[in-house]
Amino acid sequence: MDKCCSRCWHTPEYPCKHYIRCRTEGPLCHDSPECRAKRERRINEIKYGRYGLKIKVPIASCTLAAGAKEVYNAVVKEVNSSGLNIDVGITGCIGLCHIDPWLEISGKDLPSVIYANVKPEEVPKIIKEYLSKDLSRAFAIRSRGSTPPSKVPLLEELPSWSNQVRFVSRNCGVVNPESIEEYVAFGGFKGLEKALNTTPKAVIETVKRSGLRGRGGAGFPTWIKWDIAQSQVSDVKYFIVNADEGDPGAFMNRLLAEADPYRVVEGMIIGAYAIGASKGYIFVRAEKPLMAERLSKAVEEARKYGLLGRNILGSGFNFDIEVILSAGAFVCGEETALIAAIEGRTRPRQRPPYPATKGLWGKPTVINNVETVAHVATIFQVSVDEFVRYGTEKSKGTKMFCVTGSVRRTGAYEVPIGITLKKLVYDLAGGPPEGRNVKAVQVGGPSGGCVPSDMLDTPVDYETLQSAGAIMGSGGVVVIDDKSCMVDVAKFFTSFTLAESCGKCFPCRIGMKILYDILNNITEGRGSEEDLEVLTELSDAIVGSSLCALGGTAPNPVKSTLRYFRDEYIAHIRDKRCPAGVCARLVEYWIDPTKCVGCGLCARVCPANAISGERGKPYAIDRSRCIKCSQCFITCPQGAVTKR
Amino acid sequence: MSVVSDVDTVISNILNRYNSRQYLMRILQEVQSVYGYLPREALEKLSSIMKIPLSDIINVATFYHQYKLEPPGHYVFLVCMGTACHLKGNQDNYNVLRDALGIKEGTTTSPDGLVSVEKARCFGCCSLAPVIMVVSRDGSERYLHGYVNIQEARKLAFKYRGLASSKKKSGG
Amino acid sequence: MSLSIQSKVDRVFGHLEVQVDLRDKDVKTKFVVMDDLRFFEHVVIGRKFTEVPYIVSRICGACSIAHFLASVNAVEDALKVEVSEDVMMLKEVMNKIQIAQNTVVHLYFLAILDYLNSRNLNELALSKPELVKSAIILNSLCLQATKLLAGRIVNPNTYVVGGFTKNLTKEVLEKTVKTLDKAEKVARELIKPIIDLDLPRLEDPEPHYVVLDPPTGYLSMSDYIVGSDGVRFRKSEYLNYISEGVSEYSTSKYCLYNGKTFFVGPRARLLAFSERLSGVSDIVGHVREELKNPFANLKAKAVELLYCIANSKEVLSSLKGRDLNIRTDVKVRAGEGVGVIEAPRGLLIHHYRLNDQGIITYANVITPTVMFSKHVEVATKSLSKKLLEEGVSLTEVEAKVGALVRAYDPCLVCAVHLEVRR
Amino acid sequence: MVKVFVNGKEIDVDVESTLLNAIVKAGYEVPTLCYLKGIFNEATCRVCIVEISSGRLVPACAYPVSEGLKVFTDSERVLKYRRAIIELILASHKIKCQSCSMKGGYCQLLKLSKDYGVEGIPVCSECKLYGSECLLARGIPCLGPITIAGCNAVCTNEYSQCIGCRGPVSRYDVLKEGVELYVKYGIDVNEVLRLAELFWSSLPIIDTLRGLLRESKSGGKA
Repeated sequence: MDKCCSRCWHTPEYPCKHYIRCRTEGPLCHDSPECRAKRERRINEIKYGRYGLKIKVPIASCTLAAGAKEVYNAVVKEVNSSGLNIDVGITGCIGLCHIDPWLEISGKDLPSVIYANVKPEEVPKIIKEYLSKDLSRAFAIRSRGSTPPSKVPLLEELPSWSNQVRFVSRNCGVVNPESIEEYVAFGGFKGLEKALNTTPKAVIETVKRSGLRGRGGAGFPTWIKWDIAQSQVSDVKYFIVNADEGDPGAFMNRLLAEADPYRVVEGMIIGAYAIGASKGYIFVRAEKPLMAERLSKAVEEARKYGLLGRNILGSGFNFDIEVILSAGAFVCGEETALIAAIEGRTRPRQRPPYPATKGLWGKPTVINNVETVAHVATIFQVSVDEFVRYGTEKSKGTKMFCVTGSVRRTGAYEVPIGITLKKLVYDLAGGPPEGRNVKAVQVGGPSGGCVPSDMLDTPVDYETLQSAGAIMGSGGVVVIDDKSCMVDVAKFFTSFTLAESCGKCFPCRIGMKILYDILNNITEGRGSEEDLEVLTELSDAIVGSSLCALGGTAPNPVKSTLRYFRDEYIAHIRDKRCPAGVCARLVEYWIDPTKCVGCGLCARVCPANAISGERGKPYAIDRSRCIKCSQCFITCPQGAVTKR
Repeated sequence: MSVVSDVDTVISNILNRYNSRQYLMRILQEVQSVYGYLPREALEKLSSIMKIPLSDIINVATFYHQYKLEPPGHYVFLVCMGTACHLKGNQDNYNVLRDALGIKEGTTTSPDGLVSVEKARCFGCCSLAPVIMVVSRDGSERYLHGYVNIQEARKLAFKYRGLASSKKKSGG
Repeated sequence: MSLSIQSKVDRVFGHLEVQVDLRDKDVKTKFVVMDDLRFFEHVVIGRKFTEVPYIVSRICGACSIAHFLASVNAVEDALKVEVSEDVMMLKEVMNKIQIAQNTVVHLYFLAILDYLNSRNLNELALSKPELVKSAIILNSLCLQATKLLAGRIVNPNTYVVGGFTKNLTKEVLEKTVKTLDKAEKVARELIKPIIDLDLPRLEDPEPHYVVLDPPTGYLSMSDYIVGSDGVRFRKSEYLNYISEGVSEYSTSKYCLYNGKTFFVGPRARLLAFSERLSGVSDIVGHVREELKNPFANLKAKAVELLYCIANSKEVLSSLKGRDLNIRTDVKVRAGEGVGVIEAPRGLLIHHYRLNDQGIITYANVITPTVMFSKHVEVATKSLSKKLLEEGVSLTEVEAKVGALVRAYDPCLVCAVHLEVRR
Repeated sequence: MVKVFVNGKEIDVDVESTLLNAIVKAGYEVPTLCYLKGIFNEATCRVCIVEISSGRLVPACAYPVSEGLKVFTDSERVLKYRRAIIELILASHKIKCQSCSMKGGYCQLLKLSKDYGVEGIPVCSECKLYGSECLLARGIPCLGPITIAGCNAVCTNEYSQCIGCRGPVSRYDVLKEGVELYVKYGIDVNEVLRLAELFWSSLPIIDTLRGLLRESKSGGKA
């Protein structure tokens, strides 16, 4: 973000109050057309590239896994070789994971077009065709004011997009996550400037008006946390952002932090200003290197431009951020455990005292999750009214949901709170694949619950989900189809929390183990009707008496499945049968003669000599002798052994 | 390389950068990035220098999933055990990998010490479920494989074992 | 000078006071048991025959096996159960091992202190550590052997009416033999100090005794009882010869054999069958002439200690070769039965009557201590007389009297459980 | 000073103090295991949970008092969950624990387990540990199913019936199961009762057992 001319006197040491606005709305301290022109040119360059042509390839964990790196290299190679005047930039994940890897070509006077599932080899063709205005391969066009009508659908008209409200994720897949300049060009840090020009109280007041609730899970009103922390008298306070996303099936925080890290930083600074914190920590999984990398880079950049450090933007407010690599433990989602981790210890502690009064090193501490602070930043950038337009009476605004599992269009979608699950699963995510039916929707990860398919009309907000036996959690929505066994699902989640239980308090440590053992027995056909009663009672006991939120919510999957899918449990127990054919001990294995090549591996590994046949001809399993160890299933190189 | 010989230098290098209880997690991460795991000697060294009881260090080292106390293989399969991956059958993949690499019950590394297979937490790539990530011991290489089925899992197992053995020959 | 001794005798099983009254010329002595009554004979009435052994074995922690076996014998007698030869032998072995263990406790932890002038075991342990140590070792070895055969060191649980429940395999027996082998080595050394003891001289005023009379062997089971006067009678007739009485000053009863006071126990057994003691005859030679002396009970015990261990070792080694027939099935029927056994302290009699459901309707138990209680009085009397004539101090007399009583090794808790029938 | 209500009893306590202090001051009792005054109040054992106004269950040893807080030390929920917790803690112990004589037999946990009637591990479980065959199957009346474990099944391992010398289990459901077992194996319940009276005739629980056995008898007939 270079200076327009020598008259710009901003330095991190002596910052200019209007530094940010100055970048977008031309120089403010002095009036000079050439400076203004210079600024506008720069912004246009950022938006449409230096030559009015720009190709953006998303670089994020998910797209990389889908091969975006190769695509990127291919694009660069093509541009260099063909000597075309095109800017090649990177961007973040747009949230439509089913089109990964994608790329977007946009021009000042050409439509900006998205190509889906791009293979490196077809990159040259794509570029050629685009330049020759042939959009046959295109996936969608971003409408920009007046777009010439064509048979390629508008992105905004796709069901997976039209039902979204891109509020906090507005920049995802748009800006270059590594350049602070682009972020500013797209309206970044405006919110910070606004906030710094008011009092902390006013900031909290604004957040209160927005009615923003924690997006981390419990949905605790953010402003209350801030208010308590703000009212504490202490020499030093801390502001922590929890980017340690351990919740299986939810990745919106990773997505946000990778695609728009500066928004997180901005939100943090605002929050810190509100509570008067002088030090901030971003706690991010070491297992998610890219996320950590982007966040650290964002912090460095911000520091370089005086947005972090002493006397930020001349407001006299000092704040700095440190990125901490978490070694990974699900329990760190629990505030006190996270604090313990930062202090280099382990395990949560009893609350109260709450972190807002006695947190990191006994000082007042606010812990928010990535999406929450991003929301804060956006609220201040745009406006409270825009935010409160969406959502329900109790919970305002939008929320990102990661819809995964058995759906056509997995992805992270930002929708207004209060939208029904049906809309989320069918309209946005496109429902289950051909021939499958939704059996249940698991909301809220390991501490959430399963909502049966006939209750998909429940609106997604904190209260109703709770009454339905699930929780919003961080917003992971896993669609379970009829090919999955609910008992197995419950067992899976129990095993997860069992493994993640910190082992500090008895109910969680031993209770979960016993829960798991019982479930395991049931899935192996050794269950009894009484077990169901034990499950219920034990779950209640664990919920009622555990030390931290992990134990307090861990039995939810069991409880909800018991509540809605008791019949499946009964099937496992009474007639020793797994309706979905998942539980290894309760299914029948058989060899598909069409697939079997008669290699005889299965017969060799079978410990019960239940498999017979002669080389070259299809083998067969003798049911009476099969002990269901699933060895053959694992061994068969052809996948001819199938469960039934 | 012999662990004991240069453990002092390694530790002192790390401690020059951060030397306080609050950075214990980071310090351990650094140690692990050097050795690929946390050698006992290193931990003892740490505790004596930083004046932290060894038990505390072990506590942290065993509490968080990232830390390993045994040397892993040259390549480590991280089999995602997230919900989506589980539902799409990563458990089977996990079994296949172990089976193909002949990993014994209760251990995570193949007998030849080339490759290890571990369950991992969600990578946040649920869209590609089931996902298997492969990282080299020093963490320099990371490969992410999506939409894995048991046949592919088998192939992957052999592929990376081959790579690992070639690495080993070249004294990696 | 004070004219009476009221000596609380310590180092015995229970609470005993011996009163020696010297007011007029002839000395009166009283054997006063002060434990409370324990109506065991009432407790068992109405119980099933299978449970009686469990109950009565809890009469005494020291000799529970003796009581157990006696009652088992009684019940088997009542039900006309013919247990096999093996079982008989194993029972005898159990009994012998228990006698050995009791003897160790009595000799080395209680009685011997009187002669090595130490007031309690700690002092002895300081003066003669190796003695105490090996005594403890021997004790524990015997207990191990007991545990192997009887299942527990007290209140055996491997035997029910009709035979053993535990499958006494070759391994078990071999183990036991090994243990006993160790024990024998220790015992041989250990009994020397007892044998060489220089006991106070005392002529037994009433040298009558009653012992079990096995056709062969020593300490074996038998249906016949014999007295020192040569009268031999079936156990079932014991009431015709042995009469029970109650003294107003004591909570225990006393017994008379044909109206004479008598004694039972090791000394009696040795007097009767010393020639049957195979293997230890050399030692017997030492003690035989002394046996007239009530104090010599100690030496008799010492002899038995060694014999029991050695003998049971032999028996077991002879048994361990073949496969044992250890169960006889039991048919419930009405009947009456008497079980007699040579317990550590002497003759022990259990007597039950069963109805056709196998419920106990009558029970009578006579323990050794009861039998020799009068004899203790007589002996102490003559002892104190003798001592007074020699003109020793009262404290001395008291000490000697105590030693004498201890030589009998009375078990008062056994003695008082008896219900008083007038 | 703040005002708190312990089971409705009003009491003033220091601001810094915990619920436990308040409860003790009010003259009530709450069992504690892991709490060690001034040294350890991490609230890990959860035995000291009490119910507060909001209906939440909180550990008394670590929860700070606040003005007007209402505490219930033995509401139905509290007792139920406390019992469950004690069961859980015992579940993680060896069966031996039931006969443990550490701390001179003054084991807080065992005392609690007695008070809250969770002494539920019968000798049977030990038989299973030793893999000795079940005497009931032989038709021998054995008190194993309803006798407290901890004796290493010394009798049953020698194939002689358990005569319950360690006393009966205090848990109703376990007793019930035991009786069902007898019925299943066709053991004469009179025999069992007779055997039980051998050692337990003075214990109140014998009446419960009598009732159960009588039921089973009538049920057996029907």
